[in-house]
Amino acid sequence: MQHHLILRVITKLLVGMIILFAFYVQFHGDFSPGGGFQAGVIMAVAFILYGLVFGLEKVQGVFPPWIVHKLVALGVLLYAGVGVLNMLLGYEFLHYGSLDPHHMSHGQHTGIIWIEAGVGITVTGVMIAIYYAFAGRPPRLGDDDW
Amino acid sequence: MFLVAAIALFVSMILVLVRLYAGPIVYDRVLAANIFGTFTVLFIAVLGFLTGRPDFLDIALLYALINFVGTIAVLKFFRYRALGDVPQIERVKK
Amino acid sequence: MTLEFFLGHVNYWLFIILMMTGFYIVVSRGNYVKKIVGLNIFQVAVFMLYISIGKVTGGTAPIFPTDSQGKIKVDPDIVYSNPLPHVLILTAIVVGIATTSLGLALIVRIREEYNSIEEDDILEIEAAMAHAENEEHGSAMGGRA
Amino acid sequence: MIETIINVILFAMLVTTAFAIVRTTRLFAVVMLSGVFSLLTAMLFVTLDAVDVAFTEAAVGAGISTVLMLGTIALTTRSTKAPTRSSTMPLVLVVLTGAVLFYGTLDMPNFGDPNAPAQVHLAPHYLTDSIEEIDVPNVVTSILASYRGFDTLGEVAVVFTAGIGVLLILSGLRRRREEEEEDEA
Amino acid sequence: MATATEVHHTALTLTDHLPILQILIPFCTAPLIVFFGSRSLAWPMAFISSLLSLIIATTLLVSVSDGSYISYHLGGWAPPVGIEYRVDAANAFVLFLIAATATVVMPFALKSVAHEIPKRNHTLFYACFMLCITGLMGVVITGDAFNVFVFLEISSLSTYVLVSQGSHRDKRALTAAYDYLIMGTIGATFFVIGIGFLYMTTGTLNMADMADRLQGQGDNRTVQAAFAFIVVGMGLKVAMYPLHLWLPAAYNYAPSAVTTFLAATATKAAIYVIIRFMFTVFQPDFVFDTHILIWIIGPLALLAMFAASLIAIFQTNFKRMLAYSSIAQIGYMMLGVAMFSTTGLTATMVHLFNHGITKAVLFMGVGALMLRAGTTFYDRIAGMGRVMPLTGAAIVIGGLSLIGVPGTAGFISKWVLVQAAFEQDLWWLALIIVASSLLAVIYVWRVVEALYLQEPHPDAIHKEAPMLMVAPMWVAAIACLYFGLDTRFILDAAATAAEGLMAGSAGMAEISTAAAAAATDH
Amino acid sequence: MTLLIEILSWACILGGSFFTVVSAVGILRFPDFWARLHAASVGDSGGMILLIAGMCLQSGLTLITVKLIAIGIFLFITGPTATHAVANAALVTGWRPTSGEGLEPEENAPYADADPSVHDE
Repeated sequence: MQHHLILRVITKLLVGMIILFAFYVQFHGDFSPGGGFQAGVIMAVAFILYGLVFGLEKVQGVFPPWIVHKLVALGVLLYAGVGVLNMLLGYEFLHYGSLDPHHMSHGQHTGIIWIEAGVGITVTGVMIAIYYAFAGRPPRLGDDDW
Repeated sequence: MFLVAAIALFVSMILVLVRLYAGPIVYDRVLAANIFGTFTVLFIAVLGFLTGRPDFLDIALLYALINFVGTIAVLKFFRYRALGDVPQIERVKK
Repeated sequence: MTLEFFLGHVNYWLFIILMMTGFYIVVSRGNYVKKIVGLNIFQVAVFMLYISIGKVTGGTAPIFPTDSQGKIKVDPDIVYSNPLPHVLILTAIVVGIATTSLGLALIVRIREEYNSIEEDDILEIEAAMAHAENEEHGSAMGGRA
Repeated sequence: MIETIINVILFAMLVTTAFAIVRTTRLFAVVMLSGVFSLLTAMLFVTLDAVDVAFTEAAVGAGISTVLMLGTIALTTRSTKAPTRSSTMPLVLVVLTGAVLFYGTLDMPNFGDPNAPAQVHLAPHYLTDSIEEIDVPNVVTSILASYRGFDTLGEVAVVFTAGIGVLLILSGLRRRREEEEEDEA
Repeated sequence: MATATEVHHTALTLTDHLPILQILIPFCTAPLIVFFGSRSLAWPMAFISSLLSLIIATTLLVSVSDGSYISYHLGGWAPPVGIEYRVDAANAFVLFLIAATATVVMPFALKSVAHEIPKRNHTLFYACFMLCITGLMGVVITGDAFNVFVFLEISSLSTYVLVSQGSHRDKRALTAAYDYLIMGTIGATFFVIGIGFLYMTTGTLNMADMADRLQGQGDNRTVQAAFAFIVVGMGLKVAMYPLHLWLPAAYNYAPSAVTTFLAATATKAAIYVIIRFMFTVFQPDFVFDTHILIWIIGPLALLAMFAASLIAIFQTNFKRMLAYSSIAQIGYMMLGVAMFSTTGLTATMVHLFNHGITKAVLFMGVGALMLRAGTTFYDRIAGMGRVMPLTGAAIVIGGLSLIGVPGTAGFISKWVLVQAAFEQDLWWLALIIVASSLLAVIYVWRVVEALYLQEPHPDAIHKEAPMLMVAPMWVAAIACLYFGLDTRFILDAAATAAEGLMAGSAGMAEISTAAAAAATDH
Repeated sequence: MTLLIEILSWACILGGSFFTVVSAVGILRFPDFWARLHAASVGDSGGMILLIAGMCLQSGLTLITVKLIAIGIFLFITGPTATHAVANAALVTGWRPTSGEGLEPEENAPYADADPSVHDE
């Protein structure tokens, strides 16, 4: 969309706002609807919007596919890692209370923040990776399909 | 008061839906879907007041955002027939 | 059937109608993309069924009000809807989008290999392939299935 | 009462949209309609107090799904053929399934009944004890992340599977030639 | 295991964590493979993790062999508030099967995958494979109904992807994967509807708690509908006879290593879920009252045994023949369930295991033939038994076990099944079982005939399969023979499992009363 | 003071409701795509702003108002942008207004190179 001046300006303006909103959803999920998954999707949508308007190469320059793939795995590992940490502390898998045994709900808070971060990272990565996979494929349309 | 707004939005939604089903050209549908999205945002906001829990405006905000992205995706799709960087494709056709 | 019973169940029946519309699209339409859309409608209707299990009349969303320091204010007068179905459906929605994206990716590949995404065309192509195999290796039973 | 009316109107719109999807042969129209379907669904979720679910449905149904479907249509085709097969068998199947579902609803507690088994067994625990045990205002978050945190880990695994699945299925082509040379080497 | 109150004081040791480690090890391997992204590391990591899970599965099987059960509270939340893992004789047995198959298939996969799948996909392929193992094990080990669905979807999604990887050889793998995706998702959604109905009537998701609360609700129509939806939904995954349409194509076009693993484990895990729901959640009384077993599942199982075997006879492709034979063998397992007795259930459990190892041998043989002959049509694998003596002999052993010749594992399961039939004076049923085994003789003979009695096809590579393929094949083949001769281990384990299942749910015992007390306190 | 705010918010919401319905009727009844664009922008801007303003007045100086204003600004930016994009796409693919004052007869028809695929049904 080379000549869409209005779209390009508005998109530049919006992408930042969307990412900000994604962080709000990620970290305010305790108090209002939202959480890691939704934040991840919103974050991915910001990059998808950027890709739609400025082109796939531009957005892949900002966020290269190999980093996306690492992020996808990292999020899952972060989530599982919290659980493994609980196990190492001598409690059940995903027993966040172990992170602060004297004050259970504090431990729960810490655990929830970390696992939500894991969810967010994976979902962002996967959604962007799927978008790259679909958008990066040259269409093979016959003339009669149009 | 909010009931009036909710009813008005409902009526508007139904009317817009008819346009969405009817077409006749795709841009009519895109336009109808876009305005339907705006009405949805307003409806959710109004519903928050109607049920006395107006702190769910995050959803409305999210809708406003997603709706815009959806519309842009549709238009990109129509303009270039792909979501990626393939403006040359349409030239190839003829 | 009393009126109370009717009003208390009409919601479920509406879900069933919606569910079956989606199911009908899946089993009757030959276009692969449309099947996926039908599957989505089917699943979303099931999600609604779950959410309606959790609804309590006069209830409100299960988010506690907080005071300015972020401490939870306990108010015994407020009735909350059951949060558990919401959690289950959050998971199910994620599963749904995962299935959709995989299905769509498969459709893209099918289109590349078969040059069609209509079930009828593809069955025809596969029947031809099976026929060719039978010619070469002796006839087999069972067809495509 | 207002809520019931809103529900019924939303339902009417949902069912009409679904029927429109059955009938239309233009895939593009199908995608637009399914976007609207998802918007309507989310409104229904809000009226049924499931704000978190509405939030997710908004992000997923109207956003990601639409973009993906458009991407697919862009890579495949835009129209569908009218079905050639007879529609009696599917109809019989659907009616049969619907009948079993209907049979199942006959013994269900009334919609919104505060004394239904689902409301009295586990829900009170989450709604009362979570204040002390987890101390998070959004109960959905407490259940999702802690009480049923393992389900959420599974959910992340599903997303992860979908991600690597799409990469596996759609890999290549762009770099097919060089990779094939590499494979042969 | 410690109860909820003690947990906070006593630190748990490694042995306490075994149930979760069983899932966690393959689960974490998948993202690690993707994270490192190294082709050379992927296979060793996958192999080590499947070996570790086999060790854990064996330990678990031994520790529950006395009929007790281990309960693990995920997140430290006592069930039914939290999710519970509950290992007893029945699921430890299936876990062992899955872990053992994974470990045996892994060395085989190295060469087979290298042959059938382009290199650029290898890393992600093994990650997907690990997820598939995780999903199947998660379905089996969990004691929470909704958790079953989540892990079912992990295994299903990865299975669709794995099946589609056959497209590098035959494009029909794609449509096979797509059809499987549609059917599998319908099945999973039906299952979710069933769980929803159960949740509606019981208010809980924990299976044992559900069982407690379902007692005496046999005439509740919602529960009956839930039962129907769960059986049909899982039946789609099992490929129970009229719902089997996805199976032949999926098995036929998937890569050999994938087919081997799926044939040996995926349908077995689904059968286990059906059994678990029938006997633990709904309780034997309820199931018996609804007559669904005797009048629906029984005849369908018989139909499967005959119809699918007949179709198998008229196949020209070895791999496809085995797919149809799988459907027929699933019929035997469902028949055992339908007989509704401890012996019948024992037969099902034994056959679950024996058919798993038998099919593993045969499909690994298919993979080896594929490597050398390129395809597995009978006219192309002609005479290959003579140039590949080790592979050929393993296939023959597998074939004998499939028929149920005495001395092989397959004989034991059919023997127990016949015993179960005699127990209920159903002598005609015993005759039918024997008759259907005769059909197996015919289709197995066609393979043996092709392998040994015909001249080799000139296009094939006349060389024994690589050692890395032959060795796992023979491990499984020897297992086939060993479990046919030394029946103690398998019969004991299966009988313990069946007895546990027939006894119904162990219930929530002290935990549910504690939770109820906690709920009323507030 | 409260009464004034009450009256103002009533007026805003009623006005907003009116505009939304009017725009919806316009979208349904106007003869062609370009005319419908105008109708759409009435609901997108007029109706939306009035409704949001009415709700802001109702909720007073709270976080809710901040969010409402954020939504308002957001829709205010994206709505016209989306409408512009739709119009632009339609124009580029060759659609022209078919009726209206001052249009020459030959301009009424779509351009010859109009993409036929855009015609949906």
